Amino acid sequence: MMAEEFEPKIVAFLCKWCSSAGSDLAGVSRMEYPPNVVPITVMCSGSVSPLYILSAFNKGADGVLVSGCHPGDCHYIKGNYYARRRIALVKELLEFIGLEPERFQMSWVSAAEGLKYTQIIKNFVQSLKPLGPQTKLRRNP
Amino acid sequence: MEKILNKKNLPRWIKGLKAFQVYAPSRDGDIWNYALIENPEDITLDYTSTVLSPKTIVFPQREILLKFGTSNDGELEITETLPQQDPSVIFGVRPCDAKAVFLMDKVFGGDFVDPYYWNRRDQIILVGLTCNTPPSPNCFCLSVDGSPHSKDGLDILMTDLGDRYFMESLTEKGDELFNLGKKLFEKPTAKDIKELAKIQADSEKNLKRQIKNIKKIPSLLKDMFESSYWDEASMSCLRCGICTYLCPTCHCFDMNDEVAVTSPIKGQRVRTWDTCQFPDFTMHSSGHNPRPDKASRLRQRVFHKFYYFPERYKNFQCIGCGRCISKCPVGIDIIQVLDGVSDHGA
Amino acid sequence: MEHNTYLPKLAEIIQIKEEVTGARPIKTFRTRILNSHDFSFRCGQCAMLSVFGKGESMISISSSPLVKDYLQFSILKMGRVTSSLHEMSEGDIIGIRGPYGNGFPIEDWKGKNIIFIGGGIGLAPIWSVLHTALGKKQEYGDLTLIYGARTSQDIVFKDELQELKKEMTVHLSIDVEEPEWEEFVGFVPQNVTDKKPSPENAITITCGPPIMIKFVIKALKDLGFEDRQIYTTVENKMKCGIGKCGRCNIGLHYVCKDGPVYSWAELKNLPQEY
Amino acid sequence: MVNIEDLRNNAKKLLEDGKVKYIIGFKKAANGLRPVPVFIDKPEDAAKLIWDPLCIHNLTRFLVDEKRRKARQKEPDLRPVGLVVKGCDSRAVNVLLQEKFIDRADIHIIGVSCENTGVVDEKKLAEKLKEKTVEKIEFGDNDEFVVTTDKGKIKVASSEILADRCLECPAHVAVVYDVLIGDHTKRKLDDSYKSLDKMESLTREERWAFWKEQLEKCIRCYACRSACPMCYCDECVVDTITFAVTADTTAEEKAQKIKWIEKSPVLSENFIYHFIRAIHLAGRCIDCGECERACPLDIPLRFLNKKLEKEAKKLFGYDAGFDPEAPSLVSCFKEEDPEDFIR
Repeated sequence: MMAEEFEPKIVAFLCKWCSSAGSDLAGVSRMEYPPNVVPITVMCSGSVSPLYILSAFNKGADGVLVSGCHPGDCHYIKGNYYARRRIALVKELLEFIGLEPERFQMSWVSAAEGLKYTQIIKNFVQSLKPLGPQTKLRRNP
Repeated sequence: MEKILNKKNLPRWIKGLKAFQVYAPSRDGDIWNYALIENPEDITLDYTSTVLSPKTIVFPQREILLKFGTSNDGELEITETLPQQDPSVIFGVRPCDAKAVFLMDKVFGGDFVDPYYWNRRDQIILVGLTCNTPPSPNCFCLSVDGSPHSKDGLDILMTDLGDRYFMESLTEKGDELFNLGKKLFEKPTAKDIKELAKIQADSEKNLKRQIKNIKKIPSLLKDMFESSYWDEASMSCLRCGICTYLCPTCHCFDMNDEVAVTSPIKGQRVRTWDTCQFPDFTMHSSGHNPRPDKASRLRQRVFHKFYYFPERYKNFQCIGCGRCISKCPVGIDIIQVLDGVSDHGA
Repeated sequence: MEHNTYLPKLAEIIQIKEEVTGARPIKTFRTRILNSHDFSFRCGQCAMLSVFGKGESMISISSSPLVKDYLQFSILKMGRVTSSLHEMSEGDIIGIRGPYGNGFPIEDWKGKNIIFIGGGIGLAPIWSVLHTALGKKQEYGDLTLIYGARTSQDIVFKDELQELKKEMTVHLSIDVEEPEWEEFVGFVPQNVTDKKPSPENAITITCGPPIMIKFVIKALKDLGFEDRQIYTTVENKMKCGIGKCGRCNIGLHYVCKDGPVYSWAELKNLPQEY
Repeated sequence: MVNIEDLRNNAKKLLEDGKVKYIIGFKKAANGLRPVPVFIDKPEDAAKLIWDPLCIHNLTRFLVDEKRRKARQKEPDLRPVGLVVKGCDSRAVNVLLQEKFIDRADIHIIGVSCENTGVVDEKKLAEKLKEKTVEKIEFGDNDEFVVTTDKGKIKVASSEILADRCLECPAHVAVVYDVLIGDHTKRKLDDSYKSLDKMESLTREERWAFWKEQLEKCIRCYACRSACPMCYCDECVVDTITFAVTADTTAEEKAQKIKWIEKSPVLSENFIYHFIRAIHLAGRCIDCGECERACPLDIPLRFLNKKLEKEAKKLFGYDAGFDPEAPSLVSCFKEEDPEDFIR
């Protein structure tokens, strides 16, 4: 019996105006992409607090993605710029304490980039599979 | 029963205690703490005082009281999770820390016996080591009815006579440990006994600190509840939990439900240490807090140990180990607070 | 093995009655402990209710010990546990452990008149001791209830109170004037002063918000009641219920074990830590 | 050299003129070597003030207590509070000003110069003078400390016993003050993140093993949070119940308060607490080292904040606590902020 292949669980914080719309476009256009993602729509990538990211890892997420509008497209003008700084700091500190950097990604996906969204998710799942389940930050019971 | 054990036979005696889990002070960087000893050779008994007392073994910071979930027929089901403590021996227990366990036995005994505590406590044997020299600059055990060679709570008291230990067994559990190493022990000679008495008497002389008039403290405290003294004494307090979490006699705890990640009705009820120094300790869900500020909380810490506990159990709930003094980040010193109470009352 | 007091007994909620709706909702729960564990208690004692996954909350038992087939709790929606209780429906399972606390020393009050004074949800602990006295009416003097709430909608046990009027004197009050309200209007302490209960061979029991208790005690003393005739209950945050977790103390006393019922003669010497 | 009489006279005058409510400074401890914080409101008590290389505490922390106390009083005394600050402490004051937590008029800052040394690390001192007992320690000249022990006076090169943070300190003299005691000097600073080198040289799994072992020791006494002047939130991520309960807080709000972490001191929960505290200090921590010194279990917490301080400088050219008018690190951005990590 083929060993059951590890399927990573990804929590994706998608900004409502762009990335979430992009993922809807991928769905409406019947594009194929792995079903590993648990999408959480947020009003803006700038509203994603490091606590949400940590809480996702604590609850057992194998990978976390934060996706927002391209710089300049933000519905709230500056939300994604704030997010860029904050996520960079979170990424550095996660790496500093020893979490595999592949587990935490950020991306710009506009409402028209349904294809790019599926690309990002495919690559993300591929890069997570060899790492196996995330056990470092996970709550044990 | 009194015996002599040559120091080089200590590891062999401990090897004979295969049926027990052996804990002893072990060094981690600059600090000592009790840890499980795999290899009896590693045991060392020349250490200063540990940051955390044997309380971490007798009354661990976290334990699961019960698990809840749905049984296979979908009904809510709870299972009691009493601790399964293997028989254990803790070596190198300072007499004051053993007195702390002796006091905690009173709290968790009494009319409501705490099965979680006693399931563990009944399996644990405490082997003490006399403090020939005070392990901390802030020791004051003599001020609170303790001493560097007190026996309360101990099963065996070891005293270092230089190349050998004078071993006094105080309970059947102590005798049982002796029998497990019969041939290693010798009978104490009159010289040994004289030397023991001298060392134990001398050990009381080099304590540097004491509380001025401890006997009057409970009655002085009784009338100082409303005093502004507590505001001045707690002015620099940072409201952290060091003094209570490190205190060997502090037994306050919290009980919370932890829910499994997979389902909200599966999880466990967990008991953890708690401290009267944090606001949520006494805050009502209406927001009213009977002890709203750090002054009332310092007062509670002092009242509980030096007025309420003695009134209820005839012992001070302080063993004079000095941990709260040594580790307070802003140097709040329980001895000075109490001396201040004496001066204030005078 | 000793009885593990931390382990709750499972109980089924057999009936939920909505007493008060609105911002400060109160519901009365009748529960039956599964597989017939015996849960004998004295009036005025409390029980720790468990909502598994949320936590526990200490609630006074509002049914009388004479009632054997259910345990009744009247619960004001206040925080995490009480809110989840309010979202429960009949047939749900909760945990009950206890009984805890000293309860009312009703045996010592034989032959005395008893005056029950309650405010808002304070009627819940009174309900238990009141019905115990009512059940053995011949052993006590006259029973009087003086009870008030903010508005007529906030009155607890509305229909039972009308029934009660047939068996004992009941004086109700609301804080603010309302159209069809004929009884007393004003705070409960004012109602006590107005009704002038006689301290002659009498015991008073007062439960309700601390501010109300304070003024009722004052009113009673003005009427000539002595401290040992005035009983009240005290609220503090509780977790273990057996005087070990260290948080509910007022001075030397652990409210959960040595209280919550105190006579004013005792309570006035205790520090203001509740 | 700092003349202690200047500090005392200045303090005495301030109190006599009634210009400040009270002064927060250091006084000799009745027991033990390390001085303790003191709150002086009577001019004659100004003589208690001392200044020596063991004045380690960051007294800015007590401005948080002062603000809370004032908020509770009906008619508070609105005069400023006198505050004795070192270079690092003054940067902490700047961050509190930057975040509008306090007004400049609330404080009267008495800067005391560390000249070109700083404060002593008690563990290094104990290590260096193993057999001797230290009775007194004073600033010496040409980069030395004068240590009086039971076996006589000895001079120790400052770099041997200085606290790590002082070896990497960019501000030996207060950067904001009303009066400065001592003179403007600067200690040669070649690499302000040297203490991170060892940690950053480890492989990722070695770093994880290190932090796993360290954070498993944490007993959640929150001394690191209590000692930190930047940790002034009324409600913290770790609090499981609502603290800021007012008359009109509804039962739903209290019931729906999210329990982000459990109260249990286990690795996964300890981890979120320390990680979130570090992230909340990004661009705000001024490396006063109090969190690490207060920790009863010697967990090297300073590294977490030092790493983010280094990244804030490297990625965004940001320094904490120098300009009270500048926006905070995470509430501003630049066009050219790096985004190579973004897909």
